[in-house]
Amino acid sequence: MVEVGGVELQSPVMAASGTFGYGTDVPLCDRKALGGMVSKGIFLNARPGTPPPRIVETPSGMLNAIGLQGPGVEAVIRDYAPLWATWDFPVLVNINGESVDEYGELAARLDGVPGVAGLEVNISCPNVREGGLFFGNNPESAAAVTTAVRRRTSLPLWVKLTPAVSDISAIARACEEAGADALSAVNTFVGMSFDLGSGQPRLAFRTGGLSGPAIRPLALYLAYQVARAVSIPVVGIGGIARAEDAMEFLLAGCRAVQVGTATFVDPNAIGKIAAGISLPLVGKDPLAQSSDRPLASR
Amino acid sequence: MVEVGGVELQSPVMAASGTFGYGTDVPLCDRKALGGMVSKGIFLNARPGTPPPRIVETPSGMLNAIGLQGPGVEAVIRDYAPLWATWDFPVLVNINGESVDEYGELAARLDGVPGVAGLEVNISCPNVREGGLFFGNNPESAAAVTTAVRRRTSLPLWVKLTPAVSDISAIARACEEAGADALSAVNTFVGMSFDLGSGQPRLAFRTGGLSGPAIRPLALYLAYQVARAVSIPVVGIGGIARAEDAMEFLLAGCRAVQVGTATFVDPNAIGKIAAGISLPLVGKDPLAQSSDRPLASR
Amino acid sequence: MYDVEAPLAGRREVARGVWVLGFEAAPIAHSVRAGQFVNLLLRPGPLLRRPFSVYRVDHDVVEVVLKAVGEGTRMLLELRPGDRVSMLGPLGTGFELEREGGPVALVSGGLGVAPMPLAAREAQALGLTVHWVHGARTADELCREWEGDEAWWATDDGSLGVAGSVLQAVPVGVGQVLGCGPNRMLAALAERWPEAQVALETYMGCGTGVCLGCAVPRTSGVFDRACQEGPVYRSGSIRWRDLPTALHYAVSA
Amino acid sequence: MYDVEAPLAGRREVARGVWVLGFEAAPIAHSVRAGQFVNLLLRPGPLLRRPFSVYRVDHDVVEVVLKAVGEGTRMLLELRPGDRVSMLGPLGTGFELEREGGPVALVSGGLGVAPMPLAAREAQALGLTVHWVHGARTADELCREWEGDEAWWATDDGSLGVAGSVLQAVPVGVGQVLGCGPNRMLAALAERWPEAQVALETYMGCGTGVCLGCAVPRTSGVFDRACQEGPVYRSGSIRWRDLPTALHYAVSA
Ligand SMILES: Cc1cc2nc3c(=O)[nH]c(=O)nc-3n(C[C@H](O)[C@H](O)[C@H](O)COP(=O)(O)OP(=O)(O)OC[C@H]3O[C@@H](n4cnc5c(N)ncnc54)[C@H](O)[C@@H]3O)c2cc1C
Ligand SMILES: Cc1cc2nc3c(=O)[nH]c(=O)nc-3n(C[C@H](O)[C@H](O)[C@H](O)COP(=O)(O)OP(=O)(O)OC[C@H]3O[C@@H](n4cnc5c(N)ncnc54)[C@H](O)[C@@H]3O)c2cc1C
Ligand SMILES: Cc1cc2nc3c(=O)[nH]c(=O)nc-3n(C[C@H](O)[C@H](O)[C@H](O)COP(=O)(O)O)c2cc1C
Ligand SMILES: Cc1cc2nc3c(=O)[nH]c(=O)nc-3n(C[C@H](O)[C@H](O)[C@H](O)COP(=O)(O)O)c2cc1C
Ligand code: FES
Ligand code: FES
Repeated sequence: MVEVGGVELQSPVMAASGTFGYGTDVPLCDRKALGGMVSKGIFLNARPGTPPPRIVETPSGMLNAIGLQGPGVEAVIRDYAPLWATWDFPVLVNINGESVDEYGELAARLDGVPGVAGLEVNISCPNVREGGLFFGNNPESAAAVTTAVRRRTSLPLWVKLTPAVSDISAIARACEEAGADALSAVNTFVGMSFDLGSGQPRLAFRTGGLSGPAIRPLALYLAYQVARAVSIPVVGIGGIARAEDAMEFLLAGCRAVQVGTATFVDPNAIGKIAAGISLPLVGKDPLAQSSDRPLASR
Repeated sequence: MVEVGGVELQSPVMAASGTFGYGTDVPLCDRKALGGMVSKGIFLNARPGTPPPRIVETPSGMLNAIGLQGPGVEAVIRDYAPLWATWDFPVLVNINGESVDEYGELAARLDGVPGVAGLEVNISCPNVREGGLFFGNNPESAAAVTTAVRRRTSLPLWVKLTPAVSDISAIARACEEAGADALSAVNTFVGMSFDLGSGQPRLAFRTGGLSGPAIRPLALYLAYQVARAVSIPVVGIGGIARAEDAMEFLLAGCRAVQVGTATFVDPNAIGKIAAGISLPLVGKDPLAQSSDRPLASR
Repeated sequence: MYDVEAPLAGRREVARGVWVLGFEAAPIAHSVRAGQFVNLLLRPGPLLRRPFSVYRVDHDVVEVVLKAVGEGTRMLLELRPGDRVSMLGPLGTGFELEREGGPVALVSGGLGVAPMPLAAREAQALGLTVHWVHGARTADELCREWEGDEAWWATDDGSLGVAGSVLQAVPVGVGQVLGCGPNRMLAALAERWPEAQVALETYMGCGTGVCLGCAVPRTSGVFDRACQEGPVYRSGSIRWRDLPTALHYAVSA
Repeated sequence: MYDVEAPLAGRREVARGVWVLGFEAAPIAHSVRAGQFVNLLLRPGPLLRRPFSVYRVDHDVVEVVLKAVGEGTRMLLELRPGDRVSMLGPLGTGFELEREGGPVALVSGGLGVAPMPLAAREAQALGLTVHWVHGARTADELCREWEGDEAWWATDDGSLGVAGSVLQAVPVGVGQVLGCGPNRMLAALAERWPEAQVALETYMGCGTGVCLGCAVPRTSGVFDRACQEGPVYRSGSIRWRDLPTALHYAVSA
């Protein structure tokens, strides 16, 4: 058992949002090894999602632009939460808003719902009022969302950070101060790809989020920075496909990890990763040993 | 011939800084196809570089932490520039500083040196005065460096942008306003990797820059944003390994491209890429056709 | 759903450049239905799995039919007997045939032939008459193998059978139409037979229903999952205009 | 420097799990010198090339010796005759033997045996006496092939030859020492023979001198390129403390 920001996980390896549906469609995954799961991201209301193509494969990665397709919070409370309440592993709901108020409203609706073990606040959503930049792109809007959610719920509150920012530590600290119980690091990196035949972007939505092993070294560095910046637990995410990869995130200071794209490749990736983690390693603290040199130079 | 910010290239495919040395060590590269090259990054003074290990392979990519090893500007002027003056393709010098003044000083020394076709200003250098964040991380310091260089040279001035920032368009515009003739987009993304045996980072420097096909979709999106934000030419960089990849950057609005890591894999990668680009494509403007939807959603 | 380490058992060419590969995968062979697919993983190879309809089943062997269009298919065609792939399946929802539905036309264009042999057997098992209707650009691109009671052919250049669209080759008097092929062909089929069942192709992330990458736009306004509710749909229930007409791209190293 | 599409010509096992692979690559075979290396690219395979010392040359065939330690070496050992790799070479600066330098000791530990057969032949071509000194953990990990005038063996467990370090097996009276093996062994060798020539391993990005990834710390204070000025150095000119003692990691898909 691993405790992360008020949630008791069965193992340190969880299923990442958007890669495990609502937990009902992954028959081959060893559910005993599953630390817990985060639901597909939901909004207040149902959303149809973006038109196809939604997926582009890239070297050791994939771009996706799903558009947060989903049934809306009431349907989730009605159709899935009762199931979750009967499962052994905890389910967090990944919440998304177009405004700060919408995040707060979602938190209020989910508060106290049996089966909902916690909230993971996805701040990689375009802030419609601020010209479409993500809420997670600066400390102020990240903190505003966190505060709005914190005010309306007593559920464990995790904030999932946006990767492509100039200084993730500042954003992490802002979320911690605004009341987050844990931080998930990180979401997908925005990327794109052009079709040479049409001269147009391959994704109907033009851009998409890059996930998979390609981003692992980048996600690891971000998770490492976040773990150094805050004292709440950090959940590492990005390109984890093997136990060794998960252990790198634990060495970087993470308390647990989430696995996304690897589940598409191997429906029992999480089971294998959880089984392969050798626990003695988890205790090591590399940060204590290494000196504080400046962090980049090429 | 392709003109980019005052530099006449032999083809739209150049060699990227740090991946072609000073142009003297790449016997198998077809130099007729080479649009031009950018030298390894130099500082005012000689630098020994970082200790090994300096390289870590990652899925479809590699991390490097070379530490800008090099002989310093005077040795470059003495030992390489006279050679460059005899070559058919233009050579830009990649300049780096620990302070704004150092950038300016380097520009002054290289101004008017025969064989130096232009400067590429690398702003992915830690700004020692501002706590080690890159100069390229915010519009103000990026503009300050560009201005300092512009004041001290009449050479073509390209600025090479840092990728991991919240809003690359703002930084690109700041460099354009400060007098850049072209923008190179982008440099490597900072990443890291842990060795499970020792529990320590694999690179002696702890972090390194991620390059190679893994970053292509991310670099392409950044180059695309930059091309939309400015009216000076943009040179696309990041994970280009085949002619098709280069064409994606041209479709994204770039005037030319640079090839880095692919040269490590195939010393004549640039020759093959330049030969494979089919020019009719270059004219297409995808931006003119596509509507302006918000740029990300997952 | 099974995940089987499946060795290549054999292969044969059935049209120019088009090969049938047979993999030993008993649990899948014994449970797959016509129109369902398997998702193949190559190591070393590209990151994601590659989906293929099940073509035929022979005892413990699952057959798929393909030609080289990119990295993954090229690597599959380079496998040697005994080489293993990871085969996940059976996936998706297949065709539904009605005993009382009348004679069946299996209408396929090019590689759209893939789900048809299994469909022919299921139809015949129900006692239905099966018209095999298959088209391609030229005679040598037609799949040489067919099943059912009667075969009808079409080629773009008229080198065999009807000259023109495969739709023109469909005989009169059929009660149930099953289609598979390029989206453009299926859209045309939908105009004529809105009740036809068609097997679609979309880009897929997982093939198991969790990524929502395989969105199929339905006339009801929703996006369905081709890998779960599909890949077989009533042709009239699809918003054809919102489906990409050509699926193609390639990943480099 | 040549870039050759080199087909696998043959292979043999020379110690437990250690294989010699021969690739046809005439221009490299005819120009390589002892201590130089080739850089191999697999497609499909990991992004970067993999460096290997040239073990022997047989007419047009270039031989390398290796065991599986990660993805790249595993894939190399799975190649079948006729399969091609891209071989770039010869690379780096090899050993320099002096006609007047006296008898030669070729001192190798484990896979450090790699550059020694070529070195033995070059030494013998100069008329020099060659002592082959080779050590490994156990007898079955010793490379069974050797060249030169006399062979000396060492094993950690004493199962063959001297029990202990290979350095203890070096006979007296040698004039020139060439070494290759783990960095720890080479550092010890440097203490005893600062004039010895040693072939180093470092992680490499390009193998051709342009990336500066293969830094070797010299006592002069600079970092040299193992792929250009090296991989062979005078042992006394290396700052051994600044070299990583163990090189190992693995890339996943
Ligand atoms: C349900 C289903 C059944 C299929 N059945 C067959 C079949 O029986 N025979 C057959 O030859 N092909 C079939 N396809 C298409 C087949 O999956 C693609 O041709 C194959 O994935 C191409 O892989 P590649 O690596 O060679 O091409 P690449 O172009 O290198 O692939 C790059 C990416 O695009 C995807 N992709 C490329 N083309 C297609 C396509 N047409 N449809 C879906 N994804 C694509 C790949 O899966 C991969 O993610 C089917 C697809 C689906 C969804
Ligand atoms: C000049 C030179 C000559 C060499 N000669 C031989 C030889 O003759 N026989 C032999 O078996 N090995 C030799 N090596 C080591 C060999 O290159 C590595 O064992 C091999 O690259 C490992 O690849 P992998 O994919 O199996 O391992 P992985 O661990 O998966 O490789 C990951 C990365 O680490 C690098 N790497 C891993 N181990 C080493 C290592 N020990 N040295 C350098 N890079 C490493 C790889 O090149 C790759 O970039 C030599 C290395 C150098 C630099
Ligand atoms: C298809 C897909 C859908 C996703 N949907 C969501 C989502 O709804 N909310 C969210 O916070 N993250 C979402 N993510 C991001 C993942 O949870 C995870 O952060 C990311 O994929 C990186 O991990 P990976 O490399 O292991 O996949 C999605 C990722 C993918 C690939
Ligand atoms: C080993 C190495 C050294 C580099 N050195 C420099 C440098 O000195 N200055 C610079 O601006 N960029 C440097 N770069 C970045 C490249 O010029 C390029 O921006 C980056 O590698 C992305 O392109 P690629 O994916 O084609 O390699 C270096 C990259 C590598 C791999
Ligand atoms: S392919 Fe992932 S849901 Fe259908
Ligand atoms: S490996 Fe690139 S310089 Fe030596």
